[in-house]
Order: sequence, then structure tokens, then C-alpha cells
Amino acid sequence: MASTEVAPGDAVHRGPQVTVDRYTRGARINHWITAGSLVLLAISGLALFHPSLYWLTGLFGGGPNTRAIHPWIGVVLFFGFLGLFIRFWKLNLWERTDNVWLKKIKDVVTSNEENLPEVGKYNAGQKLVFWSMSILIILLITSGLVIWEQYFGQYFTVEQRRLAVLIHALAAVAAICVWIVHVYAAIWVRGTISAMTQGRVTGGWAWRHHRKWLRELVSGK
Amino acid sequence: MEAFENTVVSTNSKLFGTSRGAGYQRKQPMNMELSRRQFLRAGGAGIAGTTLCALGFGEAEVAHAASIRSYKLAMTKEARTSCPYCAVCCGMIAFAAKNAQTNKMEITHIEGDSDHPVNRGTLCPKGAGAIDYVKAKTRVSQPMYRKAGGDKFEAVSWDFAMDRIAKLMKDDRDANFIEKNKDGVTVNRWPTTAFLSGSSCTNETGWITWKVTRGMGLPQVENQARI
Amino acid sequence: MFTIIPNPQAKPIDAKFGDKDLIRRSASSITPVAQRQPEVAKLIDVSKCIGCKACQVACLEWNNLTEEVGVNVGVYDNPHDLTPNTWTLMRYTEYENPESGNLEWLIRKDGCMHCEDPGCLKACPAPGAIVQYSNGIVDFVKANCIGCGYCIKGCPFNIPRISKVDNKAYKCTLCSDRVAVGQGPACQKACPTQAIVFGTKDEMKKWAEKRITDLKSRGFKNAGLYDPPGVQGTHVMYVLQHADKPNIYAGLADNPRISPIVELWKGGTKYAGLALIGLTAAFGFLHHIVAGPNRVTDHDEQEAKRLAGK
Amino acid sequence: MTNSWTDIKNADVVWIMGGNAAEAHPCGFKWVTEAKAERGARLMVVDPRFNRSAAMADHYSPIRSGTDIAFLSGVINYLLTNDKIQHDYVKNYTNVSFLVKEGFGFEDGLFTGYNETSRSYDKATWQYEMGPDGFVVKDETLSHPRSVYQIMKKHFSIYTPEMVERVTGSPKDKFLKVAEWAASCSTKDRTMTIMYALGWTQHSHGAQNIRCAAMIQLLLGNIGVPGGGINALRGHSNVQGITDIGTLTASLPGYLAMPIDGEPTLESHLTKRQFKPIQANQTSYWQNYRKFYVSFLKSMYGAKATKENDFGYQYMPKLDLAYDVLRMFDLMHQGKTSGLICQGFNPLMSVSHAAKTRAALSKLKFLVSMDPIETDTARFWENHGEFNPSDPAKIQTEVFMLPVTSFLEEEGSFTNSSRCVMWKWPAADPYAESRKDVEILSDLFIRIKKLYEKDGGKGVEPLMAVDWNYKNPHDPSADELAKELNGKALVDLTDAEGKVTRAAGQQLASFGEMRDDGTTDGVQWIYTGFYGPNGNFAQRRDNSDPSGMNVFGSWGFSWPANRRILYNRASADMQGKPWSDAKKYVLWDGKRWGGADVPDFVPTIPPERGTMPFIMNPEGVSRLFAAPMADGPLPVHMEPFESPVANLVFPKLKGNPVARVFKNDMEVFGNAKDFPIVATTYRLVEHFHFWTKGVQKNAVTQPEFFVEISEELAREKGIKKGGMVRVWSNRGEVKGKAVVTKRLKPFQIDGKTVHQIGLPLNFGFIGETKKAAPINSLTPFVGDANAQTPEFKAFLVNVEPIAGPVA
Repeated sequence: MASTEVAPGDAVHRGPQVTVDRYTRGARINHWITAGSLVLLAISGLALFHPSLYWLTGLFGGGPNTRAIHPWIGVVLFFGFLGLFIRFWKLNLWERTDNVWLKKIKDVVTSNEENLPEVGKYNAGQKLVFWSMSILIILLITSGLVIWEQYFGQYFTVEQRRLAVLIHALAAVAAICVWIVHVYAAIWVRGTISAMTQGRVTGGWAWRHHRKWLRELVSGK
Repeated sequence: MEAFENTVVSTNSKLFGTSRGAGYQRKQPMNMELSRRQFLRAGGAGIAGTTLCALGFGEAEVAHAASIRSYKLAMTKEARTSCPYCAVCCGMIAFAAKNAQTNKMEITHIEGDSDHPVNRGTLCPKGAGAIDYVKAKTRVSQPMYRKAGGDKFEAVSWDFAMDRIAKLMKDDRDANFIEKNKDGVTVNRWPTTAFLSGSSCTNETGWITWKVTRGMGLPQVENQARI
Repeated sequence: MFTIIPNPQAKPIDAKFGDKDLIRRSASSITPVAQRQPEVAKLIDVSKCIGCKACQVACLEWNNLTEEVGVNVGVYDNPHDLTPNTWTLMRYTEYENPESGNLEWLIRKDGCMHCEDPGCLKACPAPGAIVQYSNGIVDFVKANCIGCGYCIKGCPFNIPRISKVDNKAYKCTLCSDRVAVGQGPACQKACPTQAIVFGTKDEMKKWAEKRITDLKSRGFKNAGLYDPPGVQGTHVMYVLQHADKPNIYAGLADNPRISPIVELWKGGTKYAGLALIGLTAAFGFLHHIVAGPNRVTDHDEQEAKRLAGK
Repeated sequence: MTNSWTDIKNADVVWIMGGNAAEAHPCGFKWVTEAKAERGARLMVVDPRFNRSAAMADHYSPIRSGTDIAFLSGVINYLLTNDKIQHDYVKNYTNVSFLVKEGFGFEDGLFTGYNETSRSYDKATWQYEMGPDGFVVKDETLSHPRSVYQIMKKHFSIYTPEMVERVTGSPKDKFLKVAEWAASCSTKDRTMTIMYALGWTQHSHGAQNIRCAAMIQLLLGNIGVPGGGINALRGHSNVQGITDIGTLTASLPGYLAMPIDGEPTLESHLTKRQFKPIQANQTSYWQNYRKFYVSFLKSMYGAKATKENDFGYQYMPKLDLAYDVLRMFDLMHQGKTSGLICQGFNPLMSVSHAAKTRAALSKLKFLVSMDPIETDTARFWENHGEFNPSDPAKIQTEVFMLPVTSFLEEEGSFTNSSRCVMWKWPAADPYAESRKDVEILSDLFIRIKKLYEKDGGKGVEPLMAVDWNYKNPHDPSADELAKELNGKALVDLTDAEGKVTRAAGQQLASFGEMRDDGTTDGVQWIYTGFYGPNGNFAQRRDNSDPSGMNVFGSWGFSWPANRRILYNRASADMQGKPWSDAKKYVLWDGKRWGGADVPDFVPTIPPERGTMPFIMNPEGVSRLFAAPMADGPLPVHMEPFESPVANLVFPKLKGNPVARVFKNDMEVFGNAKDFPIVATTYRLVEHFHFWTKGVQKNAVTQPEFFVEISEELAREKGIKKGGMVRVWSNRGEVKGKAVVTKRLKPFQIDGKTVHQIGLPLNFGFIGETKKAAPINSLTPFVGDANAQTPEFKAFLVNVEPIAGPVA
């Protein structure tokens, strides 16, 4: 049967200790570019968002540079994330089990995973992060272009630019929160980070958190 | 304000402007003080007091703020002049400073002369932009000469230009000068060269123009009075 | 005739107001100067304006600005809009008065209104890039400007323009440098008909009353002063023949105020946003303390081996 | 201006017509807005366009270009029929009661004495009836059919409001409002000022436009009175001064006349001009003509001017005909002229029929341009495509462009439109290699004299006779020249008792001191006193105004004799009392004439003597009926030479019957069939003539030539706002952007719709503004019958949209 949870490059390695390939090199590079630009955007954005954080512009060589660089990083982020989107959107499609998983969110946060349905490559939380980021980044890039004074200022009315700047701020805040959740989850769920560093996780990790994915990998060969 | 109707307040009121900025400069500070008092008096209707503070005549001394451009006219030399354009002849003050390259006094700013009874310091867009007239791209900087049938101007020396013009004029005058008309009346007329006299020249220039043109016998002399 | 300010002097003069007279500073909290200088104002009497553009030229000249020579597009307005070099602009409207049936050529001098509650300053993220002096002048500080264009969004009159050359924001300074040495703005000095006058705001209001009375005597029953309360009044005011409909004067805002969107953005969002971010982080932190990490057990590894090994 | 810029503030009604003060003289227009704001004056504007002045007006009435006489005559008719005239004034201070000779008549628009072949009038029948005592015969009752009053009533009765509407296109009600507001100033306590400019002068009947205005002001008693007068708003900064100096073909300084062939001796010239009073006890100032003339000759020829040689009268060139600017270019076009020197002058732009001007310039041997900036004329030989289609290879003219100092780089005096002579001090050093006009002309004159000394030649004696006694002959100082203008005593001047009144070498204090025996000199009698024994009054900067009447009598020097309002004795009644306290100005205090201004009158002549205020006229009074006019003693409605309709008042009249038209120009007049649209030219406030197109800041504020078109005409022709249009007349074409505006409206003339377009004149092919062909490519080459001022303000064109940028 055709696999629904396995992405190209995913593979199981037997041995004294089972390991599972979760992310290809390409995927990882893509992820870290995206991650990096998002962090830079957050810092530079916050610097211009609240006076108390204006000092952060120092990291970019002062206010004018921060103003000049921020939108370009935004472009990088957009294409970076576009890459991730193309790679991952299929496996992030919503399924019935995701609703069950969400209903049992209490067990999620208390780590009682035995009460949860078996999860494929991505659980509902990860899917939510994925989709909210997708939407927020689209909002950010479009509103961002509208307020990119240097090149696009003249094409929009002041009213439109005002709206855009507000949307940009709100979306950015949301995106930063989502990012925090994403990062925290990676830290909280031990053994996750190696997936994006070496590209592989332990069999136990896969068994514990993405059993359905592991089963298919195994049965798939 | 009413007091104002009768005297235009001013720096050099009741004074002859002397030659160029120089003499004027010497007197100026004293008169500026005088004018400030006059200003107070003139503005008398109470409001003036506050105006003065607002306009910065208070005594407080403070450093320049980051945003406030340093005072452009400091250390310039000023002269009273008259707008060259229309016949209102608005009074102007021209501020000049020495240009290091040319070592010449060059205009840095022009504004209306508040003392002048007609324009009272105001200027129209032409007067207000007069600095770009003296600095115009099309300002002629040296004598230029275009040969007969030539397709360009070439820079020449003053001597070349003036000698050539004098020669051309003498040849034409000798060829066409009429001493007596057919009735034997002395007419001393040179009818084949014409002179258009500029109406933006000073009266003194006008007189020299009259003297030279008629002195040579030109009947064809006109100015902008008709057009 | 309104009081004539004596000619400027050609010698150094200390600025009579400056940093110590700030009442507002963008993206910074300062304690406003205790003793405000008398508020100044420029009064533009549209009914006396012949649209000669002397103010435009005087502005370019005094501020050493160079505007490019454009083209005619079928109107008298040149340039066609405010630019980083054109800080003031005459806008022409041919208005057929429905009541009198007369044609009126309404000519308005556009430019910074120096609002008492300046939207540009509110919106500016760069500390000290926009300041407001106690006499009411709102000024841009080039050195601190980062060229983000937030001031444009903050301004209820669409005045500031960002230069493509140095990416800084520019607008009328009310000739702060002239006012600082006891002169009026360059445009006011030039104005041939005294359609522009300058002095304390109280004085300007008194003068405006006189003008309005004259206009009413000529049948402009709605003549009035434009000093919009929406921005707590301005330091550039208009005398309008038809104060009941400012909009006919080339779209002068009927009731200008800082856009609610900008208020929301610079008000609630700023704090709520940071708070939300903080909370999310805090939640993670607490959760980690309470629930601790979610670790893979040996049992999990065995299970994985078993599954794989089958 | 009979009055002054600042005096406008004393007006109760301001009437602007044939001019656009707000556009052309903004800083002078200030006094109109002041009169409105400070004393509630009302402003009315009559113009083909709703212009900048109209934007400030309380009342605006449109008028078809070139029909001012009909409109103004309508107002005169209104004043006469409604008896809205200042009776005491008119009766005493005008020639209203004079009788005109038997045989004077007027029919079909022509006065008696018209000669069709010579296109001129024999004025014999236009003269006053003179009594045996040598004085004019009057009828104080004004009832005599040949009294000026009765002649006027008859003459103007045809200009009814209906007729005015039919001819001028001004709606009856709008016209009547103008007439009523004017009439409101026939009372003794109210005055109206009339401001005009080239909108009145630049017509083939320009002088008669102004005659009408003067007559209105006389009927209202508004001449010589504060807030009144008839005020010509002059163009160039010193056009007044240069006109006073008389660099005009037939002029000497101070409005003296050039000798003509018919005046072989000084005596023959003078006797013709020594007007004797034609009423008892009048002064007729021209009795002193001889003194002024001789003093001038002494300045011109110095020691070479002696009693024996008629004070050098013979050295002076004599005129065989008047070489006005139109004839100048017609002769040039015929190839009869070798050289042209332009001093701050741009004829290719400013003379009518540019194609003719260009062709004329191409026939010159040499052209010299003395100017601070490059002019289009200096580059007339250059090819600038459609804007200046010249072929350099075909043009054999040698051209010189000499750099001249700008106004800021030299000192001297300007005389503004109010006749006020004011000094300016140099502010900067000469730019690059530029030299002052005075240096250049002196240098040229000296070089030419040297050539004659060396090689001899024709006309050496008159050339060498010219007095050139300056400290530095190559650069006479402004101060020296100013002193010459004023004049000085050449010997000790003594009075009847032999007491020395003015020591030899001293500057004269007034023209009253001039002598006709060669003991005084002085270029310009009207300026005498401006640089008297007490120094250079042009430099006076006392701006106090003791009288509060905006006189500023101690600022500069206003000629003549520092008078700020001309004929100001007329501000008082026969007894010397002001007409009203509101207009208190010059009055008799029992011993002398005095008041706010210097009396324009002999200060010691008591009112009882009955000496009249208009001391320049032999009548002593002003002229409602003026025989000296070339085209009639009274104004007559004349259509422009190019007109969309025939003369509706006098169908037989074609243009001005005595205006001079050269043959080749007559041929290129356009007809109403091919050119149905009326066009007029004008200045823009952002520009000054043709200089400021080279001034960057002004180019920014008005960058490109445009054509003003009514919405109705635009609709008819399918012209878009900002689109390109082509405008052509029978002489040439121009192209520009269309400014479609409500400020122009079509006229209903005798039931037919007539469109008018407006053409700003400030653009050309040299400078920073977008290139354009000279507007005078379109204008006709015909001048006013009296002043030869070209008819720029009313001619026929056609217009069409063309491909081009649509903004």
C-alpha cells in the first residue's frame, strides 16, 4: 500500500540501537536558513516595534541599517519557508486522529502519551505550528511589501499602509509566539533536536512520539 | 499694530544707506538695536511683548538643538539692492560671502527688505528665486563669438570682441552715415545700425546708452516701453 | 497690515530655543519643559492668497533645496505633490459656488500643520528622530531618522516624504532656524499679500477674527478659522471662506485626527504584543519546571527494536 | 502711475482691467489687499480670463479681448446719463465747458478730416474755438451744442448696456455692477483707482483704451486725489526710468523731442513746442521747454555746446521718420540694417511675428547681445528643431555674446512704476569675466573714436563733440552719471538783484533753476533735485509717514520734484480746501500750498488767481476732448485687426483706421473663417518675460508652455486636460499642453458663440523650462496708432488636439 506518513529520505537503520532518518541534509539546511532569518527578523522587528527594544538595532549597525536589512531578511524567510512548505505540506494535512490528539491535549502536556492515538510523522501540534506559520508568513510578507517605503511606498495609499503596518505587527507577534512554542516543544521533548542537527532520531523516540510513522517505515520496506 | 500703519519698522530707518555694504555694515548693529526698540514700540498693543519672546527676542541664551539648522546668515555681508524684475522695484537685501575658489564675494541668500515702504520685506516667486538668476546655468561667463555661417560659439578675449565690434560698426557707419539730407539740412544720421536698450538697466546706464548711441548718430534706438 | 518683523542680521545669534525646550521626543520618555514658550503659529489666509508660489520658492531658497524641473500635466500645481524637496505646495481648486453661482479659485498652501498632537511623532520608532518644542514646532532630526516611513502613516495630513537619495524623512520645519533667531518662516516673509502671517498663536487667532469679520462682510457667511481639535489644534492654521467644508480646498481633512489604526498599533498592540510574547515564553518555562522533560525510555527503545527487528 | 503703489491703500474701489496686478505685480498688489482688509475697499476685475486678480475680486466681469473701448464707453455713458459725475471737479478742472470749432463732426466711426489713402486725420476741425483775446471760448452752462459736454453726451449715447453686452460679451448685469461701483466714487469723499497694464496698451487702439479710463476718472473727480488716479503698472524694473531717459526713437531725456529733418535750427525746434496758455492765468509748464533743452545739450556736448553753434543742436541726429521697434524690424527684414545691439533685450521672443523677426535677424551683418544670461536671440542662428528652425550654414551674421554683470554686481538707481527713484548698492563681485554695461559701452565708444582719429571717416565732428569728461573715461561711476542727470550750475547763478543763488559747480536743487543761456546743464529736468546740493536723494531710506496717508515722502525721490501724486492740487477744490476730510492731501493754508505731499503746483499761487491744476497743459485743465490723439479726440470702438466679428457699432470700420500697417503684414492677417478663435497672450506670476525660464527655481514652479482652454471648447475639439494641442495663426504655430479650465468661458457675441484661449508668453528654447516655440510666432505685426505698441492681446487662431503625452 502507498505510504501516507513517510517522506522521501526517511529510513530505519537496525543495529544495537535502532536509529531513524527523519530529515535529509537539504531539509535541514532549508530549516536552519528559515529559522535563522526568522530570529533575525524577530530581533530587528522588535527593535522597531517598541522603543524599549530600539537598542537591538545596534546588532545590525544602527537604525537605518536595521530598517534597510529587515525587509530583505523577510524575503529570505519567505523563500526559505516556501521550501519547507513544499517539502512538508502533504504530511501536515489534517486527519481525524489529529482531532482526537487535540482533545487529549491534557495528556500531551502531562506526557501521558500512552493515552494518545498513534501519531504519524507529525502530530496535531506540529501541524498547527506549520499551518499557522504558513498563514502568518503570507500575511507578513504581503503587509511587509506594502510598508516597504523604499520600493513600494508610492504604490499604496496612506490608509492601506496604515492597515498593513498594523497587520504586520499583529502577525509578527503571533509568529513569535508560535516560534516560542515550536522551540520549547523541541527542547521539552528530549531527543528531538538531533532530528534537525544530524537528521536522525532514535528508534525509541520515533516509537514514543511518532509510532504510526515508524510502523509504516518498517512495514514500508 | 496700528502704530505700524505709519512707519515701516526698521533697521536703517532715517539713515542714508552709504556705499555698498561697508558703511551700512558699520552702522548696522546700532540700528538693529534701535529697530528692536522700534519693533517693541510699534507692536505696542501688548501682544508685541509675547510676540517678542515667541520670536526669540527673550534674553535666554541656549545652545542649538540637534534639529535646528545653524543660522545661515551668520558672518555674511549684506547689501541693500532692488529687485531686477518688475516695476514695483521691491527692496531686497542680498547676503554674500567670499568664495574660497574664486576669491570673489558671491551671493548666498536674498530676501525682501522689511524697511521698504512698498514691498515691506515681501517678494514674489521671481524675486524670491533671484539667486538662481545670478547663478543660472545659462549665465555668460566670457565673451563668445559666432563666425558668419558658423555652427557654434567660441570663447574669445574681450579685446578681440570689442575690436571686432568697433570695426564692424565703423565700416557700417562710414558706408551709411548721412551728414546732410537731400535738402541740404545737416542730419548727422546713421540709420543702418539699431540699438535695443534694456529697461532693466539703471538710469545711469540708460544715460550712457543714450549718449553713446545718439552721439554716434543712431535714430534706431528703442527700449521695452512698447513691448 | 500685520506687524512686520525687522530684517535679519548678518551676525551670529544664539538660538533662542532648543533641546531644553522639548515637550515631546519620539520613542523616548522625557519630562516636558516646565515653562512652555509662548506657542507660535503660522496663519494662512486662503482668501488673500493669489497662488503666486513665492512661498514655494522662498522655501526652496532658504532651505537650500533643489527640486527637479517637471512637466505640465494640465494644472497649475507644480510640482504635482509634496516631495522630499518641496516642503510646501500650492494646490488649486476651481470651485463653482452653488449659492452665489460665482466661480471661486481656491488656492491652498499645503505643508506640515505642526499639530499640537503630532501623529508623525507618535508613530516614529526612532528615539529623538522627531521632536516637538515647547513653542509648538514639530521638527525632524535628520541624524536620528532611520527612514522607516512610519511618520507618513502617523500623519493625518499626509505630509512627510522619504528621500530616495538618503532615505530620510523630510517636511516643513516652520523654519525653526529662523524662528530661533527672531525671524518668521521664509514663506511668511516672502508672501506678497500677507496671506501668510506669523506670531504667537493667540495673536494669530485674534488676527484671524479680523479677517473672518471682513470675509463675512463680503458674503462668506461660513468664513472661519481652521484649527482642528482632532489633533488638539495646529501651529499652522487656515482662514477659510468656507470653513464648513474644508474638503473643497484640495481635500483638506474635514476633521483630521491620528488614524485609529495608528492609535491601536502604537497604543494597545505595542504593550499587548510584548506581554503575549512574554506569557508564551513564561508558560513554556513553568511547564518545564512542573512537568519536566519528556524523555524516551529504554522500554521505548526496546519496542522500537522489536518492531524493526521483526 | 499718476499715484503710487502705496497710495492704492487709500482707495474705496479698485478697478483692475487691461492688467492682472496679482499675476504681474504681486508685491504691488499687496496694497489692493490692504485696501480691502483695512478699509473695506471693493475690488472689481474685468478680464477675458478669470485670473489671479479676479480670484481676489468682489466682482468679476468677463470681456472679449480687444473690446475695452466699448465697455469703458458704456461706463462713460452710464455716468453721463445718470449724472454720476463730480460736478465741481469736472466743471473747473476739465475742458468740459470748452467749445470746439465749427465744422467738427463724427460719422460712421470716423471724425472729420480723415484721409483714406494716407490712413491719417487732418485735425484742423478738432481744435477749440478761440476768442479774440487768444483764449478759448467756454460755455459754463454746458448747454452749447459744440461744448465738449454736449459733444460727449451725443458721442457716447450709443454705448448702451445692451450694446456693451452685444459687442463685448459681458453680461448686462455684470457690466452694470461695474458701472454702479465706479459711479459710487463720484462723491467727494470716495475715490476709485484704476490699475491697468499691457492688457490695454498692446492693442492697435491701446492709447484710446487708456483715454477712456482717464475720462472716467476725470468725470468722477479721481485724478490727483489720494486713492484715485490712473495707474499704469509698468513691466521692467526700470522701464519707467529708461523711458524717462528716452532711449526711444523720437525721445530725448525728460520727454523732450528728438530733432527732425523739418527742424533745421534749434529755434525752429523750440518755437514749435513752446505752448502758450490758452486760458487766463495758466502756467503751462512747457514754457520752460527751452531751458530744459539747452541744459540737456550742455550735458551732451559740454564745452562744445555754445550759443554760437546752437548749443550743438547740429551735432544731434535728426529723424526722417520714427524708427519704432516695429519699423526697426521691418527695415531689418527688408535687409536695410547691418547691425543690431541688444542690451538686456530678447527681440526674437518679444517682437511680434517671430518668423519675420528670425528672418530679419538672419539678414544682419552683426548682432551683439549684452546680457548676463544667454538669450534665445543670441542663439537665433542655431537649429532647435521646430522651436527655432534655423540653418546655421545659411546665416552669415556674426554674433557676439558679451557677459554683463547682474543687478547684484553693480550700483545705480532704478525708477519704479510710481516714478520713485531709488538707489541700489552692489552686493557681489562681477561674475567671471562679466563687465558692467557702462564699461562695455564706454570701451566701445572710445575704441570707435580711436579708429576715427586714426583713419578718419564720416561724421567725425559730431562724434568727437560728445562730452566725455569722466574721472575714468573707461568706467564712468554711477555717482558721476547720477550727478549729470540732475544737472549743475556752470557759472554763479544770480537772481534779479544779482545775489548768487547757486554757485558755479553746485548741483541744482530743482528744475526751476535751469537756464536757457547755457549757464546750467542737466540731462533730465524731471529728475533735477534727486541729486541736488544736499546729496543723492535716491539713497534716502527714511520710511516714516507723518501724514499717515502712505506717502513716504522721504524715501528715495519721486519725480517731478519729489511729488508722489501727480496733479495733486486737484485733491482740493477751487478755494484750496480738500474735497473731503477723508481725502485730505494737498491744500492752501492761506499763505502756501502744502500738506501730505509736495504740491504739483507753484506753491505760492493763491487759489484766487484761478490757476488750474493741470499745469503741463496749455489749457491748465485736463482734456476730456483731446485733439492731439492721432485716432480721434474721443474714443471710438474699434475691433482688433484680427477679429471674429465685424465692428457691431460702426460696421464700416476695419481695425483702427489710422493704425500703420506694413504691406507684407497686411497680407498675413487671418480671417474669422479659418481662424475663428480669439487668442490673447499674458505673463505668468512664476516667470518674468523670458529670463526666468533660465532660473531653476522658477522653472520648477512653472516648467512647461501650456494653452488655457475653456471646458466648452475642449469638449468641442476633443481636447484632454494635459494633452498636447497645436495652436496656429496665419503667421505660425505653437504646441503645448492643454490646461482645461472653468476660468475661461465662451462669449455670446451678437448671438454667436465666440471662443477665447489664453497663451502664456514666458517660454522659449533656451533655459531650464521645456523647450517651446516663441508665442510671438502667432502674433500680428501691427501697432497702436499713437504709441506703435504691437497688438499682442487680441488676434485670431485655431486649435486642435495632437498626439502627445496625456497626463
